[in-house]
Amino acid sequence: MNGYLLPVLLIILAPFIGGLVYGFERIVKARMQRRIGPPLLQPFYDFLKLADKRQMIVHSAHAFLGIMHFVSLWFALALLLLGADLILVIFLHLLSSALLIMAGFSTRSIFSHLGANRTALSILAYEPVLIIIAVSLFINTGSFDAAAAFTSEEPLLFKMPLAFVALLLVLPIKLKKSPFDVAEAHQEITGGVELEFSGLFFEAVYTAKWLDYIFCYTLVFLFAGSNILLGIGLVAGTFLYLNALDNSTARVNYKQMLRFSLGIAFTLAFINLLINSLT
Amino acid sequence: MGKQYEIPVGAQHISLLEPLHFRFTTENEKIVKTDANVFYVHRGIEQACCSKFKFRQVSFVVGRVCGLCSISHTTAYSQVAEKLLKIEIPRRAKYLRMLVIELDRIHSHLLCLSHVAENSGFEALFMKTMQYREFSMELLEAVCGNRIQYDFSIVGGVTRDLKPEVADMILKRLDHFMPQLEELIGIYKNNWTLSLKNKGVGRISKEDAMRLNVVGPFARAAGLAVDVRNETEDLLPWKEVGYEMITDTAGDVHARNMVRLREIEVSIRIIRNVIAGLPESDLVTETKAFPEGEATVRLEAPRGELFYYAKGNKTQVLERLKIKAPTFSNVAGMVHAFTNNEYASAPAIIASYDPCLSCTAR
Amino acid sequence: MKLAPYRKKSPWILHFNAGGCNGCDIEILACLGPKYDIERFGMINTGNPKQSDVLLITGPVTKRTRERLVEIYAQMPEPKVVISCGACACTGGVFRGMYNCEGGVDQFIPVDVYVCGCGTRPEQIIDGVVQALGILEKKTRAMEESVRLKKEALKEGEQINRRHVAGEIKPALT
Amino acid sequence: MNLYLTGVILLPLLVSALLLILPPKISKGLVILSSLVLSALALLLYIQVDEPLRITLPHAVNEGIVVADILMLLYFGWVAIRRKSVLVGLLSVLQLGGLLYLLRTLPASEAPQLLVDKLSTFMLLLINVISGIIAVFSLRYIDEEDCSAFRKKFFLSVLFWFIAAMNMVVISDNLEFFFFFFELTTLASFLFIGFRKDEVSVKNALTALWMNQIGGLTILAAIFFIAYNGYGEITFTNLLAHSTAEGVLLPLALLSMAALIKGAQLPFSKWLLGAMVAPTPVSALLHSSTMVKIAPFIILRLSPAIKDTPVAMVLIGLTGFVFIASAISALSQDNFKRILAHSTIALLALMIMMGAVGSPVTIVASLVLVLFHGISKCMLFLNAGILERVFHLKQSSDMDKLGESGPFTALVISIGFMSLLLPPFGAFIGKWLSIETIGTLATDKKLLGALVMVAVAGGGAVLSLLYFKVMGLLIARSGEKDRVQFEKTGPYYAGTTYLLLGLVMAGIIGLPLLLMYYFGPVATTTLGQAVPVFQDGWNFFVGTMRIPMLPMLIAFILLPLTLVTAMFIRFRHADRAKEYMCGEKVNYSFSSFYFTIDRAVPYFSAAGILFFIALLLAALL
Repeated sequence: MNGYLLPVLLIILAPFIGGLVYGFERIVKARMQRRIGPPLLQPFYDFLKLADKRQMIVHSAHAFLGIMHFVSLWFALALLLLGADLILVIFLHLLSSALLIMAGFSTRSIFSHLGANRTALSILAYEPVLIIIAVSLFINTGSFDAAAAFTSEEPLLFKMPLAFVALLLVLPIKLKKSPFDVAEAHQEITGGVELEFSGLFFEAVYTAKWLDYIFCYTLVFLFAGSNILLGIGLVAGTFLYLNALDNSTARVNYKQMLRFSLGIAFTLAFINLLINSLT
Repeated sequence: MGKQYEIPVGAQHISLLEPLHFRFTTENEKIVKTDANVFYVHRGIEQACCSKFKFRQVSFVVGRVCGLCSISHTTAYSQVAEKLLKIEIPRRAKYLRMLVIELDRIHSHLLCLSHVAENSGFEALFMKTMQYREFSMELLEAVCGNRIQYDFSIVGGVTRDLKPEVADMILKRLDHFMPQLEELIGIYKNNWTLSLKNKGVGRISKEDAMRLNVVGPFARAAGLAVDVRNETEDLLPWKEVGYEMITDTAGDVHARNMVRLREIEVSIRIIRNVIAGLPESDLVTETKAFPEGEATVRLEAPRGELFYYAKGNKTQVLERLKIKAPTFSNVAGMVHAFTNNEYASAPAIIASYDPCLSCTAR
Repeated sequence: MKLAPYRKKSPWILHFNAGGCNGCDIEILACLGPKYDIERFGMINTGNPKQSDVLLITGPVTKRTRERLVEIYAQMPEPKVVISCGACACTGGVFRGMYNCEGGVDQFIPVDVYVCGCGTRPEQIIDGVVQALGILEKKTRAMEESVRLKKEALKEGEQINRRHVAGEIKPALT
Repeated sequence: MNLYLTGVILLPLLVSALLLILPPKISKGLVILSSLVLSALALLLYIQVDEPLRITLPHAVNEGIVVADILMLLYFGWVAIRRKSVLVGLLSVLQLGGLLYLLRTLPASEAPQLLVDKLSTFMLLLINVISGIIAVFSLRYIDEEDCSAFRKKFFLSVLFWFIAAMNMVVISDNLEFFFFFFELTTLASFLFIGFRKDEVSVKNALTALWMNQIGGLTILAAIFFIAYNGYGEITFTNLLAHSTAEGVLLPLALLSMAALIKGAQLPFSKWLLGAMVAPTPVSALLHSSTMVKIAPFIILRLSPAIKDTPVAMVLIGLTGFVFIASAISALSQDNFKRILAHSTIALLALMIMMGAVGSPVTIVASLVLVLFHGISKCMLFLNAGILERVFHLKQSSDMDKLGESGPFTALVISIGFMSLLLPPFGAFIGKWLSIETIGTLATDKKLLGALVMVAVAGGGAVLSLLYFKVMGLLIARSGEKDRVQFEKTGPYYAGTTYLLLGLVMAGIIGLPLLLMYYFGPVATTTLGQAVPVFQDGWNFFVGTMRIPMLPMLIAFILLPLTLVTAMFIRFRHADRAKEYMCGEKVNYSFSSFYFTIDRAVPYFSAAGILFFIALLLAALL
């Protein structure tokens, strides 16, 4: 039972921790841009304010799908933290994205549609890479379970460094960071899928982003095996890398993103898979 | 229906500062057709200038045609009024006008560049450019007394003198700015992702630029050497203070960025020369005459050639005032250059035109 | 839990130019920059009326932007505040009386804070926004209430109608 | 002989004959009734048959089959002359020659001709239930068809006759029988595809004919080599018994080739795509339960023999390639039925691949895919028919108003697509098992496994993109249509749709039971070794694979129920706002992104041909 305490605690607190990560990230980003930036708890202020807004929706199905996106993402995250089968986790994450995409498509808003289109395309960009990484993990640990990676004696990072690089390359797509934030693309499509949400219903989509942070950093953490210190180091390094990248790049368009992700990240993951399976 | 998406941009859109409306017809997010609607901001300034305001007041009104290049408008109007009044203004006033016009050009270009960066999704560069731009705003405030809407030129001369300590401050701040400008040039030139977004995007060929009558940095980036500062010497002595034509050949967003950045260098040189060679004289030529006859004036605003036509009939109120703003000439070229680009680049392209719709619509 | 205090901690801004000269707009842009950094107050320029709390309007309202202005205002969920930035937005300024100008913003939508100046300075804008936040915090959801009341009235009317149809209420006049 | 089996074989034939003569009113009742009876018989047969049932038919049947065979081939020849198709003629002559040669040289077979084991009854259940539903659906569909009354009768008659032929295909053990019924399904599909009798239909029907004839020819060649190598009886049983013998690879490769052609794998995918010109129930029939499902059936039958052989390696490589190639092709399509057709080919590739790998888990995966793909595709195709008939929509890019005019159809199509992709649907389980076993393959087979992994991961992502894209086009509705008004499509259309939707949902809920009592035993008989499928607490094990049930149940709430709830839920306290259009109030047109791959198509076909050659080479070397 003791082994479950930490994951369960993490799962329950995931939105809170994710919010803190997001708040901290906004500060780091602001500092990198030589600004002071918002307070650390800013995401929670946003959260509480959004709860207070008048509820305005386009139509009920749209709003409902947004909420279910949050719920299913949380569920996928819970399974990941509990050490479930990685392929299942990836597909459950796909399910949550699917609900968001359907929400985007369910309205008659151009920008929402564009955002949903781009979200679907970004799935094409990162999903195969994640699956290949999961398979490499399987080859190294003998099991698809995330739990096997968490408990692996030797950090997986040393066994599959290229896969880690591939993961680092696709993480900006998932976390909607420049240069791959095409799905959100504030200046082009003003937020894409999340555009039509407001008030309480936007909150679901907004906090789902925080959960995505935890999801992604947990994926990074997998590479450290049972070595917690290394895991924390990896997560911190990834955090800095993501912010530095976000602050030093412009947004590319979705074709370039696909070319980059399928051309470089996917190839790296594949080479890693080959090396792992041949040796 | 079919394969085409129609994407509206504007009247209100985050990538736009002003109300204007583009309707992009896209296929796979590739723009195949553009409809532009730019006259949201029409207020009726020309008519008001010929009826409501006296001719000496008009220079303050036309400043409000556009907040970014208000000095160009007021100067151009002052010049056309001086032509109607048939007076020559003091040499020091001419120099001070050039000084403020060039300072204004720096701030306008930097704003445009930062806007391009923002619309390319490069937030950090936007912040950086905005940060470096603040120096020009502070200098303008020191010279004219306001950050925007300087009302510096009036009919007959300028309103304020340049104090020696302000001149020192300008030189010092310019020295301070030079390395920052180098840094900006480095980023705009070499950042890989930015070049993905900017190079070869929003392209207009030299022939098209000439055919569509494009002006300003937009034209100069396409290799078209048009600059009023190069052509007329009679009103402001540009050549004296070291003006130099900047052109590029690519005609894309990147070339426009580069032209703007290098024009800032030229502007800095001009400002230094102006301060070094500032002649001593009065600031204003007084006259009691009324405007009479017709006159035209051309002036290089940050966005290109600004054209003023005025007709007086020996009364306090002008009979006709016609303003043709640079963006007005550029609209056709703007719409043309969108074709066959990704919609994703459209905001950056819009920003790179540096459109000023309040000028266009007046 | 009282949520009202958090309104002022996270004001999200929507900027709309209703036909001004760009002067105030570039100052709003400057506010986003590092020197003035309004993100300190938790402000984000969302560009999306559905997620904004503060509407910053510049410029006199021209005949063509009028409808867009009202449309965007209507899409913002309450509680919301409107700040008119600059002399033209407040009163029409120098453009007042021009044939295509409608005058100040407050003729079409309720304005909470008037920021003066031509053009406004960033400090003034920040000052105005901070003042607006106070108003935002105090704002009741009066408008929402009224909407709810109207809906209830409608429902009541519907019920009466139904009873008419069912014959429970005899019409007064036959 | 078994009563149920007799019923399953003879009832459709009887109905087929009756339909030709009975008046339409009675025939409607007859179709519905016989569909129900057939499904029931198939179910009873499945329950009854535990041990493989070998049935020897009287000698006269053999003679009859031979005569029918020759008559059918002569008919093909006549078609060739009438339509002036050299290819069909040539192949008919070759087939006839081969058949006559074999008849002369082969000794009379004494072994039982029919084999009814769990795999056969599994297929029978699928065929009869799904085809029955399609038959009921086509009652109305064909009623609205613009053709003579006789043609309408003829259509239904051929449909039942087709079911009978399919039923025979899956229970034939004797390869001569198998050849005959294989070619009979070809004939039926030829009649179906050419049903509308216009130029395109005839052309595509001929394409389907000659391509499938090649399949028949390869079966004849396989028979020849079996006889030539002297294994004795020309039955599947006998072939499997000789699975380690020398030279057995060639007949195996030839039979697999027949499977690949029937399964429309590249470069023979053209016939299935051309089949789109037929009335939609035909497409549903060809794609879901019959015809193409012969492909996984053959491979599953042969899998104990071909696994771990070079043939299996080539098959795995080929299907991996076909999976990603057809996924990409599907993405470039706009016609709704063509999208479905390409995705069918992709999923068939996955089924064949799983059969070729031949480990316990993969056999289960293949079976799961066969069943759930059948149900989902049937639902999708029938709804494509509804789209065509009720809403007059064929191109997916025209469907942007469907969310408002036909929300129920849009919902069903969305669920149909989701059921091919996401947890907790059955097809996902199949896919999941596949990915994990390919992962195992990457450790055993090294390079091949890694390459196939990449193909499956990439193709899967492309397919999910495709499904999102198509779904995105159908579900949009404006804010004013908050209260959904479901459309009325009539009892035949709505009834079959509800039934299939029920089957899809039941597939999720009953998945543990299905795995335990359905797929497990079938896989065991197929493989000839015990496939451990057992339950342990909340987990469910298929071999080494663990399927946790709790996440599946929660995912059931998250996906299908959410989609349904989204239709009915109304937030009464929230106010409605218009969509953000930058403050403008004009309408704008919608669409989606599209892809063109015209340049790649020849390469795909060329690569397919290369793989076929490699298949032969692998068998020979």
